[in-house]
Amino acid sequence: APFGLGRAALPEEIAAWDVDVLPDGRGLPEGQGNVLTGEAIFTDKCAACHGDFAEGRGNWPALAGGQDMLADADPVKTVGSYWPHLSTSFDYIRRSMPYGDAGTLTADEVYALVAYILYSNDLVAEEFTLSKNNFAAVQMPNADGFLRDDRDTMELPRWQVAPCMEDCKESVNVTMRALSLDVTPKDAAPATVPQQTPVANVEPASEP
Amino acid sequence: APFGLGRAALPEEIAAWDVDVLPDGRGLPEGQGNVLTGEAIFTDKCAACHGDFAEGRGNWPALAGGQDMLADADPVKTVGSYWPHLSTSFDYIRRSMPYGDAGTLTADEVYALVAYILYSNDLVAEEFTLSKNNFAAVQMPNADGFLRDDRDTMELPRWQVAPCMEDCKESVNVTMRALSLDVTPKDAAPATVPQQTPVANVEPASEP
Amino acid sequence: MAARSAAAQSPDPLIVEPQPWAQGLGDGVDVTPYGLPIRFEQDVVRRNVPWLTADTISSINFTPIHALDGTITPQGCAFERHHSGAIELSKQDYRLMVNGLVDRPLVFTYADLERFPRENHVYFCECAANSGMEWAGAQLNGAQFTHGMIHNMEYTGVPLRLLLEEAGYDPAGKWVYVEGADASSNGRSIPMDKALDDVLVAFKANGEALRKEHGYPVRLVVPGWEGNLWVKWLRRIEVTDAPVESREETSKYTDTLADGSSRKWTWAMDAKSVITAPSPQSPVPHEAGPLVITGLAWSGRGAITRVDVSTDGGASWQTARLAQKGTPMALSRFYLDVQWDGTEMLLQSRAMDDTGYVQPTKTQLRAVRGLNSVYHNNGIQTWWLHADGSVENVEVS
Amino acid sequence: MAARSAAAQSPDPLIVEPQPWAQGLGDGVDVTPYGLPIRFEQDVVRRNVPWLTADTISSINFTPIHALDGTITPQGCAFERHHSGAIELSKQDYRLMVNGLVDRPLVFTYADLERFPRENHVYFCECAANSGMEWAGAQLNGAQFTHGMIHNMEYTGVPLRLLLEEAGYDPAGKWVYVEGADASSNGRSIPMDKALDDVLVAFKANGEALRKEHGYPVRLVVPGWEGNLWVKWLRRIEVTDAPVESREETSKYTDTLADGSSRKWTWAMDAKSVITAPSPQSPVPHEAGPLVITGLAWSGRGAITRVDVSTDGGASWQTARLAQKGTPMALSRFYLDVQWDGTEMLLQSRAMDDTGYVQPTKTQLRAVRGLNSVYHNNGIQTWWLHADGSVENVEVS
Ligand code: HEC
Ligand code: HEC
Ligand SMILES: [Ca+2]
Ligand SMILES: [Ca+2]
Ligand SMILES: [Ca+2]
Ligand SMILES: [Ca+2]
Ligand SMILES: [Ca+2]
Ligand SMILES: [Ca+2]
Ligand SMILES: [Co+2]
Ligand SMILES: [Co+2]
Repeated sequence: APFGLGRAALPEEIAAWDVDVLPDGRGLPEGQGNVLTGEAIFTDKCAACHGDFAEGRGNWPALAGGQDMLADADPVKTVGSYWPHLSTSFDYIRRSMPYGDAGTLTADEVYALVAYILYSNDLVAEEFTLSKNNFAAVQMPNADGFLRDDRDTMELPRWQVAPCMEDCKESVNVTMRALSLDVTPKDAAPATVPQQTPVANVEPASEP
Repeated sequence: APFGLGRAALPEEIAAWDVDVLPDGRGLPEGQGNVLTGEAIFTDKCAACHGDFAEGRGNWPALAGGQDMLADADPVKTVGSYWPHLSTSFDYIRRSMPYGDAGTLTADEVYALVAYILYSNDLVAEEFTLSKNNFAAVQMPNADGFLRDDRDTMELPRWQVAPCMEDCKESVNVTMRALSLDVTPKDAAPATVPQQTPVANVEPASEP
Repeated sequence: MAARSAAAQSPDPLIVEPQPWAQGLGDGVDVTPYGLPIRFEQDVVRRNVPWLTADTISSINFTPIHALDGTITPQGCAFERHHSGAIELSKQDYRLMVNGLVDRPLVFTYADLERFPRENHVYFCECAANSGMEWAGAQLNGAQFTHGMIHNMEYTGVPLRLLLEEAGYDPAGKWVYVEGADASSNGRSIPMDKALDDVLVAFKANGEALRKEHGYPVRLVVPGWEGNLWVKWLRRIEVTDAPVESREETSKYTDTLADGSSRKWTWAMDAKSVITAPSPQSPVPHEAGPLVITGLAWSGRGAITRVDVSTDGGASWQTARLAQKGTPMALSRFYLDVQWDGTEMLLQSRAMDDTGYVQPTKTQLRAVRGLNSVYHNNGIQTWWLHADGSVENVEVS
Repeated sequence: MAARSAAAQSPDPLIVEPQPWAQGLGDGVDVTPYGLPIRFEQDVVRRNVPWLTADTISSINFTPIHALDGTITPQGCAFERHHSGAIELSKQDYRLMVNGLVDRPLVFTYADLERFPRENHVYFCECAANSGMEWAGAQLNGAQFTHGMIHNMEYTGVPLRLLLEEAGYDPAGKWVYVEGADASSNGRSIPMDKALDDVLVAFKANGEALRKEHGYPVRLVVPGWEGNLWVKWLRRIEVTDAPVESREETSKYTDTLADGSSRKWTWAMDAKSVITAPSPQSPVPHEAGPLVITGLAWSGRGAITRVDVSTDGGASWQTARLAQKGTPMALSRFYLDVQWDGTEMLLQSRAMDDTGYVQPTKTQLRAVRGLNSVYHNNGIQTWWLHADGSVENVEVS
């Protein structure tokens, strides 16, 4: 090693922090949990934000629903409808939830919660028990829904062209106006704005 | 004019702000004032900081004294000993003094104050009256003391040379240490400093 | 050209009357050991959009780009995005682990990091969701809100490559997984090529320590790539043979196309620009005559080479002046000095980078990506400047 | 090379124990609309030296350069120098007059200025008195105090040339007199050549409005020339046929030589450098092994081309690494990555600019200028690094 800086990481230290779970199941701890246990924990620790059936509440994320509508307008993206790998739920819930009290769930509790979220998404039966052993067997509906970034082939050839400078359009019409939507925080709105007629209906988009 | 921005400045506006006085006396207002009047005003409005005889008080600037010592160590630089042009005193006092109440002196008061400062510097007699008319006649001791920046000829040829990289010195000795002076603000001093013997005596230099 | 304003009828009291600031004394040099903007600039602050997220803790705010000029973003008003809030982590409590496919798993203290060779670079950091609300059409009336999820700072840090070499990374490790010390951990997988190329483990921004909200004491800087990868409060770097497919790179920061399939690993930020003034929060305060049109341009693939400006909604274009030659993955400031005739204009800007990429229109983007995108909206923005100087966010045909 | 620190005997609780920042939630995005440094950095602030001046109002403070890195100075900790305090002047109350030898004496409002074409440049601003206390020998124990009367920002402003052209300046006007709106007015005479060359009438620094203490809303930027010329709260520009010989250019900011004669019009700041770490306020916190030596270099005559570092008090030199290619009249950051053997060192740096100027030693400077100078001390600085990591300001033979 060129600099000789730092110190060797101890096995216990690596174990404490290296908790990521990969799509093939590497990183899963020993343990198991079933849907009904998961439901109880969920009701207790999760439902306040995510809804009793993981359907979401207000602006808090929905974890269930939305299946088979990814090609529709404004799809609902949830663990069931969108997430390609079950590993992601285990990894994320174990390290980051419940929000405000992260890292407090045991491995068995996380298995149970993931089982319950699968159940809420109609992906397993009420009797289902999730464990390290059967984790890989769970089929995620949108597992094949992702492709690698293809902007280089799909977009760059279109945009890497000489820009038009004159007579680029026949006519120009205003088709949409933010003012008609009126969702800009008021304290930041400009002092004077003209009174004009709304042009089109627009809607708030989803979170960043 | 290429942009057509701004508006014409009115004569009254120019008169209000264009108050600078040049070495040849351009910019001096009508007026006059004598040493004794100046002394009274000075005692009232200036002496608290600059001393009764303009000799300075504590760290506040001295306006008198120091003549014929510019080549000595630590010369005292005052209106009398250092300033090449009398115009500078009139200009500066009128616009900037008294400190905290600038711009309140009449032209006659400024003439009188400048007369008193000249008197404090033994440059005029007690009976002297300064006016726009005799302003140019006052001789400033250090009028010829300034030369135009000559670093280009005096210094650049010395420093624009190939730098030494090896064996540049026979020996290196520490000749002076800031720690022995101990004038660094305490709250900013490093946590631990070594205990060692002072090497040389040094002194605070003048203000920035 | 506009006629110069008429001379004042009577002398301006601000000139001919004595003013307190020209008579009295101002603040001494002990008044503000660390200063803040003057009170008159109190509107030049980060703002958030309450309806956007369930709470302010997993949320975003926006740089007041409509009121800034030049290219450097002061840390104090540079946008923030947290997934579980801005945490307080001292240098003493800071640890960085490098593990996985390495010869020597290591733990570094903050002081250790300061002993590695450092680099300095100015880079922009743009949230992939910048302009995301505008996918649905013109929504938010202000450049701060439509384009303010971006900042541009001079970073000082250690090349990630040096830390990977220090641990002895295995060439079989094709990925580097990075995560933060906060509850979200915000883990992301970065291909080894990028990790070895220009990624920095940074501890200073604009000369001083990172602010708490930007990851004090240590964050990752991933030049040109989406801000979510710039992990704050960086605590662990793992060399892996596969991406982790974490929540931040599957559930979020993926891009759903019209057919329902989604792009993943859309890391690079496409070339983009926006006119910052005039803009809805920066209306034109004067009549016809000289008007400075200015804005920002950037590209995650390289340096900005040119920016064009249209005043007629894209029918015709003029090439703007770049304040400085573009540098890779950093903001460029552009100016177009025009004589405004006092009638309405539809203002647009169009960035070009050194790969020859030309910023597309929103229509062009939607034609390729459909209407369900959240991220990577780099379409051309239109501002409608009215004769009274007010400006609104619109879309045009 | 130093051996890597031994593995911890027992697992570090900061790693194996749950930590509050990894469990709970941090600050939301509405907590600091305009942020300040985290409380752990409370020592990284401007400081003044009370004994230096009669009061803090006509005084100076110092940039904490010992704790900064990179080149940009945040406005919040950039040194201040006032002659009658930092005044509060709003944009509404701001007026700028151009008069004297011009066809059309004009008055501009702040809004008028924003209608002229703007430029952006990064420049250093150094007080002519920087390092002035060190003429008498090693005095102040810290780079902040010896070299901290400097800052480096990205300015946005209008070329002074455009305002002079707007008023129609008379070619017979060989000088431009500039003054501020504060009680000191701080008037200075600038030769017309410089005024037409690169001087800016600036309103932004590092992207945002100038701070109150740096001349809000408008200051002059005079690249490479002493800070006293960078008039704050700029209120008037007069074209004249002769210099005014104001108090600031006669009583002050002149340089008395050994024979009692004094140089005037010493505008350019000579090439200079200083090691910012290690330095007295930034001691070395570790044992022998890898050590980063870093500092700043600058020249008022052009760009920095090279910086050399000596560890033996100037007997031998190694060329340091510049973080970026030098640009004219802006700070350059240099690094020298060394293996420290744990014994004492006498650290020096030596700047070179693109005119071929090589920073002189203090001895060389004193040989030319004598001992009575106050300003323009650009001599090579020596730091004595002790085996225990502490550092002190010394002079060497
Ligand atoms: C106090 C509110 C709250 C509670 C309680 C809570 N969550 Fe969450 N949850 C959130 C928020 C907010 C997010 C989004 C965080 C972000 O933006 O990064 C989230 C995200 C998630 C996600 C990812 C959603 C997505 O679409 O990416 C999952 C899965 C999840 N929570 C599961 C749980 C489980 C299981 C529990 C209980 C053990 C729980 N949450 C308790 C607020 C909560
Ligand atoms: C409250 C203190 C105070 C009072 C009262 C005061 N001054 Fe001053 N004077 C100062 C300070 C402080 C300076 C230096 C200001 C600076 O640093 O720019 C100064 C500078 C000067 C100078 C320039 C000194 C030099 O060497 O450059 C002159 C001349 C002067 N004052 C004259 C006067 C006169 C005349 C009056 C009364 C009408 C007056 N002062 C009242 C504090 C004062
Ligand atoms: Ca792992
Ligand atoms: Ca939509
Ligand atoms: Ca004049
Ligand atoms: Ca002396
Ligand atoms: Ca108007
Ligand atoms: Ca030590
Ligand atoms: Co993306
Ligand atoms: Co000078």
